[in-house]
Amino acid sequence: MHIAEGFLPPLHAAAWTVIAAPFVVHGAREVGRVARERPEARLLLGAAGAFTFVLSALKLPSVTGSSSHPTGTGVGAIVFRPPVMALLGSVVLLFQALLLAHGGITTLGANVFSMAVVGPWAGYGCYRLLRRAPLAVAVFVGVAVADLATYVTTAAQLALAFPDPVSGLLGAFARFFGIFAVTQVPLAVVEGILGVVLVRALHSWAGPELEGLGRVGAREEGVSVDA
Amino acid sequence: MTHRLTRHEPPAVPAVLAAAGVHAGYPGGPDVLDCVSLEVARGRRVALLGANGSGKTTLLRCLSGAHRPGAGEVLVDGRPLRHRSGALGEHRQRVQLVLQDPDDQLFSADVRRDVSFGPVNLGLPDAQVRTRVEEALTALGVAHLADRAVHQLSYGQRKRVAVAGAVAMRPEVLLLDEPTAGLDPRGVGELLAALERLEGLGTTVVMATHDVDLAWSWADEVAVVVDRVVRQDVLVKVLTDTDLLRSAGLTPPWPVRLLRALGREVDVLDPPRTAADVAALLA
Amino acid sequence: MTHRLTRHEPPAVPAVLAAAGVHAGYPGGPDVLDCVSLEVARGRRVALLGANGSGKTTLLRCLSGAHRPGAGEVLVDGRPLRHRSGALGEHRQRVQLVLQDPDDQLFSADVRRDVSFGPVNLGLPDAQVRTRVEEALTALGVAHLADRAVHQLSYGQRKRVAVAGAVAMRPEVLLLDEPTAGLDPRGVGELLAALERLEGLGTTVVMATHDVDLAWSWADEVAVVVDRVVRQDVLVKVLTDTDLLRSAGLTPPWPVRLLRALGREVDVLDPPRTAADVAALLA
Amino acid sequence: MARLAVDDAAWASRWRSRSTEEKALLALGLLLIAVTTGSAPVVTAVALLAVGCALAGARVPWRTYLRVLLAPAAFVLLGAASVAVTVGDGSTGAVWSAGPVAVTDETLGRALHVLGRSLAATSAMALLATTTPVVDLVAGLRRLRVPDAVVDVAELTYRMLFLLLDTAATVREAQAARLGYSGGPAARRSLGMLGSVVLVRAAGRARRLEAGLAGRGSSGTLRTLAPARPVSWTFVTLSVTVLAALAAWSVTG
Repeated sequence: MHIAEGFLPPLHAAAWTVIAAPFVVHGAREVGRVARERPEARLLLGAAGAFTFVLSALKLPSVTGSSSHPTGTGVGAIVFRPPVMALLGSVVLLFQALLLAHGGITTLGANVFSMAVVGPWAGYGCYRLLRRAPLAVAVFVGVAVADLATYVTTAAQLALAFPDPVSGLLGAFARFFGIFAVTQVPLAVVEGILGVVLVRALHSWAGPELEGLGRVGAREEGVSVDA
Repeated sequence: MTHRLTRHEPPAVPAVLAAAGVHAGYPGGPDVLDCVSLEVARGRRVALLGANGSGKTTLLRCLSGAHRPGAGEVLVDGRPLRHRSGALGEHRQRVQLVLQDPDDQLFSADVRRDVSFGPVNLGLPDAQVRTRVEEALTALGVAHLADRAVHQLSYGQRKRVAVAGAVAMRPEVLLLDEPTAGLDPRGVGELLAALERLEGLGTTVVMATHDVDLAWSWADEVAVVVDRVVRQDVLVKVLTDTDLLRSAGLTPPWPVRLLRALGREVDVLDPPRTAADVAALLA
Repeated sequence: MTHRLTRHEPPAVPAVLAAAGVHAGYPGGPDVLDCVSLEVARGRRVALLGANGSGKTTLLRCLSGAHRPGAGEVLVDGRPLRHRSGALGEHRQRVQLVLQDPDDQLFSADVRRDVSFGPVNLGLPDAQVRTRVEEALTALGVAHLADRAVHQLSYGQRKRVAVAGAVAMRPEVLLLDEPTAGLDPRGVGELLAALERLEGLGTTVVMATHDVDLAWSWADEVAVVVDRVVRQDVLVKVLTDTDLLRSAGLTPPWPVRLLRALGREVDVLDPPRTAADVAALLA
Repeated sequence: MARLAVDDAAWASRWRSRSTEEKALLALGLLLIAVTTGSAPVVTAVALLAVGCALAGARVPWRTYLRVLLAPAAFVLLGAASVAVTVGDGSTGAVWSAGPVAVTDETLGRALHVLGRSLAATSAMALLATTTPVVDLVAGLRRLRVPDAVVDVAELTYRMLFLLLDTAATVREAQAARLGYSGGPAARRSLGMLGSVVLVRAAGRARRLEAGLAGRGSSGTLRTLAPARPVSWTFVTLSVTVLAALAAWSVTG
């Protein structure tokens, strides 16, 4: 769920940009480090960015009637790790704003924070915590949590920007959460299931193409895909 | 050459697959096809010729039900195709399209599982799925590859596995988009042999290609896509029409070019398809 | 047919590009090429024929410096190529390889910027980069596409832009891997015309293909990759050797098939390349 | 190959040959004023100016432009409606109420303000998006000293996303042909496989592109020569004047 261009008051838009910036800079450093060590990694990272864009452009079979798209950041965080996802997610969000008018330039900071920072970290955290659980469970929870965390963050951002005159922040949060929950909660479940099918299918490919894919964003060995 | 005007001379048996006055295009662009008609009679080999970007693929996508025409109809056994999910599902069991790039059609890591994709979606019981998979793999001559990983196969093998995936749906009509593109002569031979086996099982095959020599050696009828319309006739009538071919960005097949250069006509009923045929004619 | 034994009869001028006893393979697999020799004389059109997977691409990659042979040498003007970064960089200015799929070589969505990539890597000043880009785009007949996005171009156009990217390096030898695969006759014609312009500018062109008819109509010499070795000779010698071609999974070109069927020999010095040539011979 | 309407418009726009800097100055300037102003007439002026520049100046097809403006409509309308409504004791000054839900003058005004701001801001952003291809903006980022690796990744993402969109659309169609979307479970299975096919293909593309670029003398970074696009000082002067006038109006009016 992208916050539309101009929807946030200027101060909020600026504040979220400042808050998201360190994560993006960290991601950019990480990408720069990887690219210095292995120049060819930029091609793999470009492909990863394009993959994330395409994944988020897939139309899901109707969830509660409306057409909806996955966020793609949960799967991305599991495969490429959150720091890299912060940068790739920012690039993808910028392109989504420019090419599809999803989100915007002034709201880029807010959207980056919810979709490229909070979602990936929350999802990846759950995925790592469930390391000992069956892979399907870990992936499902990781992807679904990434989705829900993104959505809760967005609702909170909107509530902070538009507190209810009577019931205040909490009331506004409940309202924004409620209005979009109709589409977002089933979406999280569906995306979780998709994530499981996707990661399972990736395992079965195990072709030469996938060598190095999981290691793109990883400092240590043994990341998700080849785990 | 004249249009085949089906409305004036209706054949006794309706074509197994036909397009009637089909208009098709993509959002934001002009029409790619403009009142196109095409007929595929059961058991007749139809080659759909045209330059890249002429609309061959769009026409195949219309016929397969993947693309909904802006106007006009696609008919199966004379009955118009309805774009409702039930009717479309039924249509897809009867008409299968095989795309040019096999990698666009292979979704699973191993061959057997990939070929089973369609039958499983049909909701068939396991035993029947297995039968169909073996049958399709055998027909395409790739039964020995059943347990291999898709990425270990050569391009020609992947191509035949992709066709097997369509064949496992047991379609009446198989539409092939540029089936020989990128294949070496041996690969082409193996594919054509497999198609002949399928025809023996009752499948009607339509092939889109820009390889005029291939069409000459294989087809009964040719439909040329040119300037957004289709002109269809028996093989020789179309492939000796130099003007038509030129406007389609194609050249006549070599036997036609040679016989023309020698000032001889080409027999409509018994065209010389191979070098041996031509030699026999010239000797 | 006999091997062209260069060591016994050294030509007066060393070949602009040659492979001598090259062994090549990939980690974990058997050798793809086994003591392969090949010679490309300046200005001679060499067609490298072979089935899919025969090792054509690997040989081109060795010649271009992209793949380091396990044994044997690649020679430029008689001097062996050293796989050190400086020497390799110099080699790449002289020998450029164009891959089969243009999308494997075009990384920028902007045509002009993509073509500028090579010259920029050479460290040339901006003005010279601009000259080279315009020159390459013009030679390939795609100057009018310079401001279009790569993803808006047709396959044939992307193919020519990819060649332009290599041409902007001003190579002496241009290696093309399956340059006509997937192109319709018009696309093939445009590409061949562009290659002729390049030859006029002094570029030597080597083409890997499995299209025997194309090789027949285009090449001066043919090298066939078969069973991991290469057999090279003048066009007619190779393409009338039915046994050799069969073992390579290929068939002779149609004029050879026809003349053979008529019991006639093919003139080694003046082969009939077109339908008109064959007709003149038969008339 | 896959096409996106906004992208097509940007490549075909009459302002394509203008320098990225001058277009960014105008569009981002309008965007900044749209989000910061509290004045309804200024918001309207910004929206009209952006639309005018895009349609009359850059000759962007109006359908494409309209589609950009309407893309966020569902979010904006739902969001604004939610701002317009207050829950709790809404009896004081309610324009409309039903039980605990009420719309007051204050909330309605706030909603309309957000609505106008979003619309004006979107039209300003759309002016940039429909006149400047992403490659040019990415090249602009390089001039702004964004690290090379990041710019390279962004440029490759842009190039490859069209290839992968194409793959995704084709694979999806092939799956549909074999009844891969005939029911909920089949559809979810198909989509998961689609995702993995796209990822595998993306990785394969990257590997082959790496080989392709090595042959062209790639030294790591993907530097190219940007086409020379001189800044038009007339355009800049006009833009600055208009932006300054709007800013002044916004502060005083």
